[in-house]
Amino acid sequence: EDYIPKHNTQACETYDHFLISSETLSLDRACALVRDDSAGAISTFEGTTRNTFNGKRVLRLEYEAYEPMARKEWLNIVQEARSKYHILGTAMHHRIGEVPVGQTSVIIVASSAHRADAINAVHFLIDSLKARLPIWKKEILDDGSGAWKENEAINLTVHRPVSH
Amino acid sequence: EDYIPKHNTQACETYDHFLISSETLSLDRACALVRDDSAGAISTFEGTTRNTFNGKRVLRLEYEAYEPMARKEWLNIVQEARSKYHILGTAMHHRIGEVPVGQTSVIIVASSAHRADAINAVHFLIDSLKARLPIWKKEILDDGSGAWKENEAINLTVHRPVSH
Amino acid sequence: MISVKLLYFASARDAAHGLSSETIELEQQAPATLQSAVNIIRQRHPNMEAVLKTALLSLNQEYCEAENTQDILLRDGDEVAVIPPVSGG
Amino acid sequence: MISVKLLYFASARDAAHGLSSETIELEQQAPATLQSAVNIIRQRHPNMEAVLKTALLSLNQEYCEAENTQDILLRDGDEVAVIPPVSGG
Repeated sequence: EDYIPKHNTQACETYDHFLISSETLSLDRACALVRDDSAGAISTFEGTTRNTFNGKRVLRLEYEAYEPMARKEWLNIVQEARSKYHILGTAMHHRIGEVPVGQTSVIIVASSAHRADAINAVHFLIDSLKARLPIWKKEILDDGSGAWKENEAINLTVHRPVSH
Repeated sequence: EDYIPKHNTQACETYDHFLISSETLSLDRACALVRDDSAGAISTFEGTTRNTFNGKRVLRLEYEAYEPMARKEWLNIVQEARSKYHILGTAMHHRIGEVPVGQTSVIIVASSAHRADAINAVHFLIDSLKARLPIWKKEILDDGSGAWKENEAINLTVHRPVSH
Repeated sequence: MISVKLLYFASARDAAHGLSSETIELEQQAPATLQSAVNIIRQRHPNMEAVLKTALLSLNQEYCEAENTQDILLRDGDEVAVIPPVSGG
Repeated sequence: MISVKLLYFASARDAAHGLSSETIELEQQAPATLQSAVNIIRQRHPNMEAVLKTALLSLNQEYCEAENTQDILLRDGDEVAVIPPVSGG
């Protein structure tokens, strides 16, 4: 059985980075926070603003967040991820303000010794973010109208622990 | 039902990028190849050289590839991925030669309208690569010894299509 | 009297005509519960009724679990937010 | 006579004492099959026996599916590779 390097089961801001910012996001910067010589795998997810919704043309998305609660709730979510998966480090960066078409609204990264943990953890993390984090987006269409979106119901029970 | 933008079911080197190189790999460069205004999600996987295996310290990995066959087999793999998932673009970059501890040996990226397709496609692609692509790595330990590795048996049937 | 801060996000802020936060005073002995805060919100912002149908509430930056908001006692300095259905990511 | 190129990767190359490729001549009418090429490999590189136990073979850069290598006919210019268990990624 392969040696599993140190991995924290306790979520902690030293290893679980959280950033909400109106600046453009960078995948490289997020990945740098989770790189580790004991990692064999880094998995990432980027959410980007799509140019259409229901056949209508989207100009941009506008995001707002209840930041102190998002930070608390995110640590809860990462805690759950760490109970299911062997994770070395994570980072979650979410943009607020205007995010034009093609640009990135959220980045989630995770590192682990083995690939299944990193890939499954990121999937769990983005699904949990979309279900639970107090962040909202308004979709601005090319006819000038804007509507607050509501994420679809997400079944989080499908995310089972990785067996080693 | 949300409009699904153009996605090719046919693997094609215009949308499915393949690179084997001895140069260092770049996640940003790989992602740039799959970005698309109709994408809502980009998922990536990076394999990196770990510093331990079975409690022994690893110095580096050395990779070699049967490149023309790897290219053919990769297109077959992407074809299968495109039959299971709605994918806009993919890129697979694999490094050959020496890959020191902490550096990246492989990058796989995929873009899609919706996150489940991108995340599940990347998971399928890395599992398939490890099972099928004619690439080999030699693990050099700190005692100077080197051994050709063999990837563990992988169950590819767990990768089911995403339901829309 | 105790002071409680109310926060309105997204469609809740729209229903409060752009007001993102306000502080209210509650009679602690009444008792001061989450329900009493909600009642005040309803009185001050009639448009909030529709939002409250699908929104969750938070207390001090944690989701409120209780079925019955009258069971949750408020204390001086508490922060309550109206959390419409989220759409992060 | 037909020319067939043989490629040896990883542990197969080690078993061939560092030889990564060679070209052999086969008598087409013998018939020239994948099995006859494997026999030549065995004769020239005795250490290859152990590798062949777990290796796959490829013909013209595609995995060989056939159970029986004597059923696969070779043609002039074909490329055969010994593919030890892979370890990409």
